[in-house]
Amino acid sequence: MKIATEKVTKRFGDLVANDEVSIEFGAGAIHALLGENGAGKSTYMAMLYGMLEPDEGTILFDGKPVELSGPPDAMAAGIGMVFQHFMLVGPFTVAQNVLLGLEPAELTGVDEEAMNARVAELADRYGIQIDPRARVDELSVGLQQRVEILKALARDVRVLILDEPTSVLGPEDAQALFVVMRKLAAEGKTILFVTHRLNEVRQVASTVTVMRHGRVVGTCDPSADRDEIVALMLGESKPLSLTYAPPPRRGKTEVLRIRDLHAAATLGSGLRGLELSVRPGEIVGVAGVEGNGQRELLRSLIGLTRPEHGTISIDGHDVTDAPPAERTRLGLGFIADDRHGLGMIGGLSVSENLILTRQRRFTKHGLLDFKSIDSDVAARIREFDVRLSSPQQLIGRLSGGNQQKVVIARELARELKILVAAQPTRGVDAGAAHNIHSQIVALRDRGVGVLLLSAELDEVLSLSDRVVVLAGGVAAPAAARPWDRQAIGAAMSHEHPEAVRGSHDG
Amino acid sequence: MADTMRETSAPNGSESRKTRAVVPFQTFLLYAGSALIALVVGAVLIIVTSSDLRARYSYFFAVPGDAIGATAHRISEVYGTLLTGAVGSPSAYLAFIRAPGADTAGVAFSPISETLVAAAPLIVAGLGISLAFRAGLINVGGPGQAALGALTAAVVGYWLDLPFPLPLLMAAGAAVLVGGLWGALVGWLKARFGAHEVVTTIMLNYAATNLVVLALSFSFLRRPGRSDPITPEISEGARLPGLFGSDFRVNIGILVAIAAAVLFWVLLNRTPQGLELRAVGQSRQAATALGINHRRVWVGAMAGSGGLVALGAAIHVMGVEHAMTPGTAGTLGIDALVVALLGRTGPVGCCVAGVIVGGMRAGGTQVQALTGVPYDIVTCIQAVLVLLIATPRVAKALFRLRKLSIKPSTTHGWAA
Amino acid sequence: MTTSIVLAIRGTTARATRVRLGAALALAALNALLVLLTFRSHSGTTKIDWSVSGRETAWTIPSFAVPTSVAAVLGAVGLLAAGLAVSRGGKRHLGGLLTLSGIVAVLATLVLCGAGQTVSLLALADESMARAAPLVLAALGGVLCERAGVINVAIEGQLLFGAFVGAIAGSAGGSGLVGVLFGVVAGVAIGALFATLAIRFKAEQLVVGIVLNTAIAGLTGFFVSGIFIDTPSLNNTPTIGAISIPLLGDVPVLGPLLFHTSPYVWLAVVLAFVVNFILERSRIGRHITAVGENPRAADAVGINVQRVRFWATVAGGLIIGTAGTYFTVGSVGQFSIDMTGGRGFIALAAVILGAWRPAGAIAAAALFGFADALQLALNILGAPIPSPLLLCLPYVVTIIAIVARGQVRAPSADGVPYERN
Amino acid sequence: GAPPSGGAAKAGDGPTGCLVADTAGINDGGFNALAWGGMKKAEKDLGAKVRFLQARSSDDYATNINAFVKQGCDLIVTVGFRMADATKAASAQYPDAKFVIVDNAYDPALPNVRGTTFATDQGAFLAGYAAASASHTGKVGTFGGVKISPVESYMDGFARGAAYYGKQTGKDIQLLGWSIDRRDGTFIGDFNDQEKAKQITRALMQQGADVIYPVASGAAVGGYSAIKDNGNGVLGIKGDIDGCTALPDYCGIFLTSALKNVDAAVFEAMTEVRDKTFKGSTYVGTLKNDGTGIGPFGQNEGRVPPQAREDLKKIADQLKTGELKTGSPFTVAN
Ligand SMILES: Nc1ncnc2c1ncn2[C@@H]1O[C@H](COP(=O)(O)OP(=O)(O)OP(=O)(O)O)[C@@H](O)[C@H]1O
Ligand SMILES: Nc1ncnc2c1ncn2[C@@H]1O[C@H](COP(=O)(O)OP(=O)(O)OP(=O)(O)O)[C@@H](O)[C@H]1O
Ligand SMILES: [Mg+2]
Ligand SMILES: [Mg+2]
Repeated sequence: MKIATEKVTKRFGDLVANDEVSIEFGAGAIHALLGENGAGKSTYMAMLYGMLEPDEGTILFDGKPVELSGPPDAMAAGIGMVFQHFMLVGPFTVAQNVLLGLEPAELTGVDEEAMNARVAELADRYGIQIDPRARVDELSVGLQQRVEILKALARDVRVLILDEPTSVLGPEDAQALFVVMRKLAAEGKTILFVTHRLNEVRQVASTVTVMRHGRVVGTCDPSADRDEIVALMLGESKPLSLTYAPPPRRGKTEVLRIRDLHAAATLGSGLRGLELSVRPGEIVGVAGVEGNGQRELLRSLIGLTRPEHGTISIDGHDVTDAPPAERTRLGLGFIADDRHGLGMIGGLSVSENLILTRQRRFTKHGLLDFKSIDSDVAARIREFDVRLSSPQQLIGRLSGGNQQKVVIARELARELKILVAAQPTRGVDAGAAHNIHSQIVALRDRGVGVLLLSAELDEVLSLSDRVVVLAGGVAAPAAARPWDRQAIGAAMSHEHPEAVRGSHDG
Repeated sequence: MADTMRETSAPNGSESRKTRAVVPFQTFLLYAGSALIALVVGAVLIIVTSSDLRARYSYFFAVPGDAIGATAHRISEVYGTLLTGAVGSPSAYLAFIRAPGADTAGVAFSPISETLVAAAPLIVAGLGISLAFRAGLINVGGPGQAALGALTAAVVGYWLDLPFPLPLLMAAGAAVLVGGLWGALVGWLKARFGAHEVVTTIMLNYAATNLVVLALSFSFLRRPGRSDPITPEISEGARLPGLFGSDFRVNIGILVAIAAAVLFWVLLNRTPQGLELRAVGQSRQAATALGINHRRVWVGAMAGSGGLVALGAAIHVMGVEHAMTPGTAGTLGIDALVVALLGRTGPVGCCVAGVIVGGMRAGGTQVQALTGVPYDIVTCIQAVLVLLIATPRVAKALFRLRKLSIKPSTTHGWAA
Repeated sequence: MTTSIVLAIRGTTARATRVRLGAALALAALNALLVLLTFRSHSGTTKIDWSVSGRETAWTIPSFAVPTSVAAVLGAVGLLAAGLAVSRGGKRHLGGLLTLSGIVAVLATLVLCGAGQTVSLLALADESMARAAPLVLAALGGVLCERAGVINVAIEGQLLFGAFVGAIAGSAGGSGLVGVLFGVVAGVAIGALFATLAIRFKAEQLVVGIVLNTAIAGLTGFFVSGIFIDTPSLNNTPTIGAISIPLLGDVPVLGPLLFHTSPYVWLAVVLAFVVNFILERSRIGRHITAVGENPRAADAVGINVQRVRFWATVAGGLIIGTAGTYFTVGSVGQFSIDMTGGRGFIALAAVILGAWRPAGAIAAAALFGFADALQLALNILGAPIPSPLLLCLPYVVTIIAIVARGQVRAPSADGVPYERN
Repeated sequence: GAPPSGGAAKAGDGPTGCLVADTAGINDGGFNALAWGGMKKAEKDLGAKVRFLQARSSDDYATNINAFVKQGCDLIVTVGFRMADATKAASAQYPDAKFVIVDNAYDPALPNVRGTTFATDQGAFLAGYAAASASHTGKVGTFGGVKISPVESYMDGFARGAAYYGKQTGKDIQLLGWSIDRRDGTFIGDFNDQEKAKQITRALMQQGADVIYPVASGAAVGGYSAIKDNGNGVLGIKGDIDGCTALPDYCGIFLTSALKNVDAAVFEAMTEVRDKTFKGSTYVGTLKNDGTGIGPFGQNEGRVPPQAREDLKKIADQLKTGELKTGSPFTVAN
C-alpha cells in the first residue's frame, strides 16, 4: 500500500512537533526516517497510526484521503505499528500479547494451545525465534521487540511502521530483524522505519527521509555519503554561545568514578558495563542518542535505581547503594532531564523549590527562617533572571524555561563537588541558555566536576573539556579537542564498532 | 478552604487581571454549587419519605399548587430547623437582647454551644486526616486511632487524681502518644513492607476496637460495681473546663482545636519537616531524588495523623463523655475523613468544615426531634457535598467552571 | 538447624521467605504450647461427630470419641512439621509443611477445648462456607473492577446498598427472588455511578470509594428511620434459606455441605468458576486484564479501554450487589443500619491478599470465613481465650499475610485513569 | 400514614413526652419498642405529644437528651441502662426537667428521675424452667447483645431456672452460652448485628441446644431466623415482650417469653406527669407487681410437660413470696 501525507501539522501547545510534513512512501519498499531526538518522527508515525490526530493536513492511503479516529481505523486499513515505547501486557505470554484483540470468541474459552501454535507458525514463517509460552515481562527487551513485530504481523498488515526498532537490539538481533523486514518488503508490504543508526539505513533502506525540528529537511539515497547524511541530521553547527577556555585547574583525583556499571533498561539499551570518571574542575560531556543508557545513568547516579552490577563512587566514597540523601550530602548535584518528574515539585512554591535540599540549614529554633530564606531566594531569582510574579507562586505555573532556571539555581546554591547536568538547557531561550552555560563553566572554574549529558551535540561540544559517546550502554573512548564532529556524530549512530561492544545480551 | 483558594488563585505574572479575579470566583462557585446540589438532593429525600407529600403529589396534575405549597413549607421547615438547630433562632436572640438573663441566654446560645462541642473533636481529628493526605497517604484508620486515644484519655484521666491542669495535660498527652504509635505502625508497615495504608488501617481498626473491648473487660479498668464495659468517670482535674458556665456544654476543646489548626499550619508551612512532608505528598519520586527520606516522612506523617485523631477523641472524652465505653468516639474517625475532604485538607478549611459538620450534627438532632425527618438527612447532604468537592471534575463539568484548576491527585493507587 | 535459621534470616533470603520462616517459628511455638496445655488439662474425651444441625441425612458417619491426650499427639506432629519447615531454611515444601502444621494446630485446639463436649468438623466447615459465601462473591466483584484498572474500596457500600434494595424490593414484591433481582439492579446502578465518576470524570478512585461508602451508609440509614419505622412491612422480605436437593443431600459429608445449603453458597461456587473462567480463560477476560495492565497497549490494538473498564466495573457492582442481598434476603429478611459490618472491607483485603486473581481472592475469603467460624466455635466451646482477642485474630492474620505477600503487584494501571495523550 | 415519628403528632392537651431510644431503635421488637408503646398509649389515652430520637452510637445519648431538654419536653424517657450516666448528668444540670430511665435506678433516687428496674431474673427463671422442660436434648442455650447488667440479669435467671428444673427432676440439663461461675459467655458486642446473632444461634444449635434465648434486643431476630431456617423442633424464647405480638412471622418457633413490662411503667410515669404528681423515685418491676413474668405459651404449649406447667405456677408463687430466690447478683426483687 502506498502511504502519503500532505502538509501534516501537529502542535503540542506552542510546540510545533510536525510542521507541514509531506512525504510519500511507495509500496514494497523499506523507508528510513532519520532525525535528531525530538525531530518529530514518533509524532509523525503516531498520526499515521491514528494514535494522534493531525491539526492540519491530510493523510492518504493509496492516494485516498483518510480520517483516522483511532488505531482501529488504521488497523482496519492494514497498518501496523511497533512503538518506540513498547505496548505489551507484562503478565501475558507472548502468544497472548501477539493475538491480543484477535482472540476468537469461543464459549469454551480461549484455546491457548491453538493460539500458541498460531503464533509459533507465524514466527516460523518470518524466521523469528521466540517461545510463544514465555511470559513477556520475563523477556529481554530484544525479545519483547520481536513480540511487538509479531503483533503487527499477526494482523496481516500491508504497512508496518517501526519506531526505532533497533535501539534495543544487539547487532545480531538487528540483522535478524532486517531479514524479516526484507522478507516483508519482498511480499509487497510497505515498511516505515525510524533509526538513528546510519549503517542500518545503508543496509536495509531503499529511501531515506531526514527530519529536523518537525520539518522534512531532505531525502536522499541510502548509499549517499555518510557525512552528507550526518550533516543533514545535525544541521549547521550552531554558533557557540560561549567561547571555550580550558579549565584553569583540573584536579588529579576522580570526584566521580563509575566502574563496569550495568543497569536494566525499561526502554532502550540500559547500561552494559559503563566506565566513566570525572575529575574536579573539568566538564565531561556525554554525547549520544537518547535511549542508549542516559536515563539509567542519571537514575543510578541520583540513587533512584540500583545498578545490577558495578560501582559508583563520589569523592572516594562508594555510593553504589547509598540513598539519594547521602549522595546529596557528599556534594552531588543534579539537573534532571525529566524536570517534572524529578527536578522540581510542581505543587510547591518557587521559593520552597529553591531551598529544598537546604531546608534544614535555613532552620532557626526548629522553624524555617524566612528572613534569610527570602533574601537568599531573591538573590537567586535575580542571578538567574527567573521571570515570575512572586516567589510564593507555584513553580508549576512558571513557563518551562523559568522552571529550569529555578532548578539550576537550586542545585548551584549548594556546595557541590560534582554536578550531573542532563539536558540543562532543554526548553529555555537563548539568553537563559547562555546564562546557564556560563554558570556551569564558572562552577567548573571553581573546581567542581561536571558531567554533562545532552542530546544536543552542539551543547556538548561547546562546553566540554572531554567528550565520551554513549551508545548501546557503553561509553566509547573519549575524544579530545579539537573535535571531529563527523566522527562523533557517526559514533552516536553506532558507526564505530567499539561503540557497540558488549551489547550482545539483548 | 482559604488554603485551597491560595493555591488555585496564585497570582501569575502573565495572567491577566481578569483571570486573577475569575479563579477565586470559580472556586466560590464550586462550593456554592455543590452546596446547592446537596441541598436539592436532601430536599428530594425529604419529599420521598414524607407520606403526606407523596399523597399530595399523587394528585399533582389536578391541584399542583397544593403539592408545591406543601413541599415548600415542609422543606423550609426542615432546613429552617437545621439552621436554627445549628446556629440558633433569631427570635431567641431577640428575646435575649430584650431580656438578657440566664434562661434567655440558654435558649439563644445553646445551639451554637452544641455546634462547637461537636466541632472541636471533628476539627482536630480532621486535621489529623489532612496531615496524612498532605503526605500522600489516605488514613482510613481514624476509628481505631480514635478508639485507642479515647481509651487512653479515659484511663489516664481517672488514674491521675492530681490538681487541675496536670491530669488533663497528661491524659491528652498519653492519648496523642498512643494514637501516634498506632498510626506510626501503619507508616512503618508501608515504609518497610509496602503494605498499602488503606488496607492496614482498616484491619487495624478492627484490632483496635477489639482491644478496647478487651481492655474494658479487665476489672481494674472497669467502673467499680459495674459488669459492663465502662471505665470510671475521669477525675475532675482531667475534665475540659467549660467556656461559659455549666449551662453550656461548650468547653475549651474548641480553643484547643483552633490552636491545633494554627500548629498544623505552622508545622506544614513554617518548619523544614512540614516542607519535606508536602514535598513527599506532592511527588514522592522528586522528593526522594532531592534527598528526602520518604519512609521517615511516611512514618512521621502517620504518627502525627494518628496522634491528632486520638487527641480529637480525647477532647470528646474529657469534654463530654468523661468515661469510655466501646462505642465512645466510634464515628469520629469517619466523620474526620469527611471534614478533611470537605476542608480540602487545609487548616482553615478543616476549621470551617468541622464547624459545618458539627453544626449539621446539632441541627440534625433538632430536625429529627422536631420535624420527624431522620437525622441521616444530614449524613446524606454531607456525603453529596463531599463527593462534589472531592471530585471537582464533576462539579467543573456540571457548572461549566472552565477556569477552575484541579489539584493534582495526591493519592496514587495501590503502588506503595 | 540453628545455623540454617540464622543463615536464612540474615539478609540473604528473600523477604517473603523470611516472613514465612517467621510463620513457621510461630506455628512451632503454638503447637508446643498446645502440647503443654494438654498435659496440664484434665483428661477427658472429646466427641467428634459429623452432623450438621438440623440436617438429618440418610447415611451418616458414626461419631467417635477421642481422648484429650490426642491433642498432645497432634501438637507434636504440628511441632515436627513446623520444625522441619524451619530446618529447611525456609525453602522446600515450605507451604505444605506450614499448612499441615496449621491444620494440626487447629485440630489440637478443637480437641483440647472440646473436652467433655461435642465437636462437629462438618458443622465447622458448613459455617465457614456460609460465612465465606458473601465474602467470596464480594471479593470476586472487587477483582473484576480492579483487574480492569478501577480501584474499588466501595465494596462495603455496594454490599450495603444491595442488602437495602433487596430488602425493600423483596418486601414490596413479596418474594425473595424479586429482592435478589432488584439487588442485582442496585449493584449495577452503583457500579455504573462509580464507573462514571472514576472513568468519565477521572476522579480519585480511592477518595470516591470512601465517600461512596459514607454516602450509602447515610442514605440507607435515612430510609431505615424515615420509612421502615412507619412501614415495617417494607422491611420484611421473604427470605431464601437453605435448600435441600433430594438424594444428593443425603450423601455423607458432601451432602449437607453442598446439597443442603443456602443458594448463596451455590452462587458463590458457581460464580467462582465463572469469574475465574472469564478473567483467566476468556477473550473478554484477556481484554479486561490488558486494560488494567497496560491500557495504551490495549488501545493500540483496538480495544476500547473506557468501555471495557466501564462494563467490568458495572459487572463487579452487579456481583457485589447480589452478594449484598445475602444479608437481607439470604438471611434475616430485615435491613438494619450498617448491617454489613465491615465485611466489604474484608472482601477488599481478600482481593489484595489473593493477588488480584479470582482463585486467590476466593482462597483468602474462604480462609477468613474459616477463621471467623473457628473463632465462634472456640468461644462456644468455652475456650479460655478472651473473645476480643479471638476476634482480632482474622485481622491480624490479614495484616501479616499482606506483609508476607509484599511482593505481589497490583495490576499496573490499577487506579490510573486512562487518557490517550 | 403519619410522618415518620410522633414529632408532628396532633396537638393534644396532654404533656409532651420525649423518648431517647438506643441504637436498635424503636422497632427493635424489644424494650425500645415497649417504651415507645407506652408513649403511644399516652398519646392515645392522655392526648400526649410524643417524639423520639434514635442514637447512632453511645456518643449521642447526651446530645439527644440535651436536645429534648432544650425543647422543653415535659418528660424525657431514656431507654436503657447504657444511658445511666448521661441521664444522671442531665438531671443534675437541668433540675426542672423530668426523666424516666428504663433499666436503671439510682441510689439514692434522684429528685427528678424515675428509675425503673425490673427483676427480669424472675421472669427469666420461669422461662428457663420451661425451656429445660421442653428440651429434648437436655441442652438449652442463651447469648447476649452486650454484657450489661440487665442482660446478665436475664441470662442469670434463665440459667438458674433451667438448672432448677434439672435439680427438681434429676435430669442432666446443660446451659450453653453463659456461665454463671465464670460470669462470662457469648455476646454479640452490640444490639444490632442480626447476622452475628444468627451465626451464634447456629453454633448453639450445633452444640445440641434446642431451646435458645437470645437476650439481644433488635439483633435477636437473627437468632429466631436461624431457628426458623433450621426447622428441626428447635424453639426460641422471646425477651421483653410476647414473641407472637412483636414478631408474628416467627410465632411458630416461640416457646414462651420473659417479660419486662416497660410500657406500663412508662405510661404510668406519663400519667403522673399529666397529673403533676411525678416525683423522683425508683420503680421496681417484679413478678408480684406484674413488672416481669413469663409470657403465654403459644403454639408450642405441648412441648412443656403438664407437670412442668403445674410446677411453674408454684415456682411463681414461691418467687413472689421470696421463698425461692433466683440467685442472680442483679436481682432487684428483695
Ligand atoms: N504528547 C506530547 N505532548 C507534548 N509534547 C510532545 C508530546 N509528544 C511529543 N512531544 C514533543 O514533540 C516533539 C517531537 O517529539 P517526537 O517524539 O515526535 O520526536 P522524535 O523525533 O521521535 O524523537 P526521538 O528520536 O527522541 O524519539 C518533542 O519536542 C517532544 O517533546
Ligand atoms: N498551569 C498553568 N496555569 C497557569 N498559567 C500557566 C500554567 N502553565 C503555564 N502558564 C503560563 O503560561 C505562559 C506560557 O507558558 P509556557 O511554558 O508555554 O512558556 P514558554 O513560552 O515555553 O516560555 P519558556 O521559553 O520560558 O519555556 C507562562 O507565562 C506561564 O506562566
Ligand atoms: Mg521518537
Ligand atoms: Mg517552554
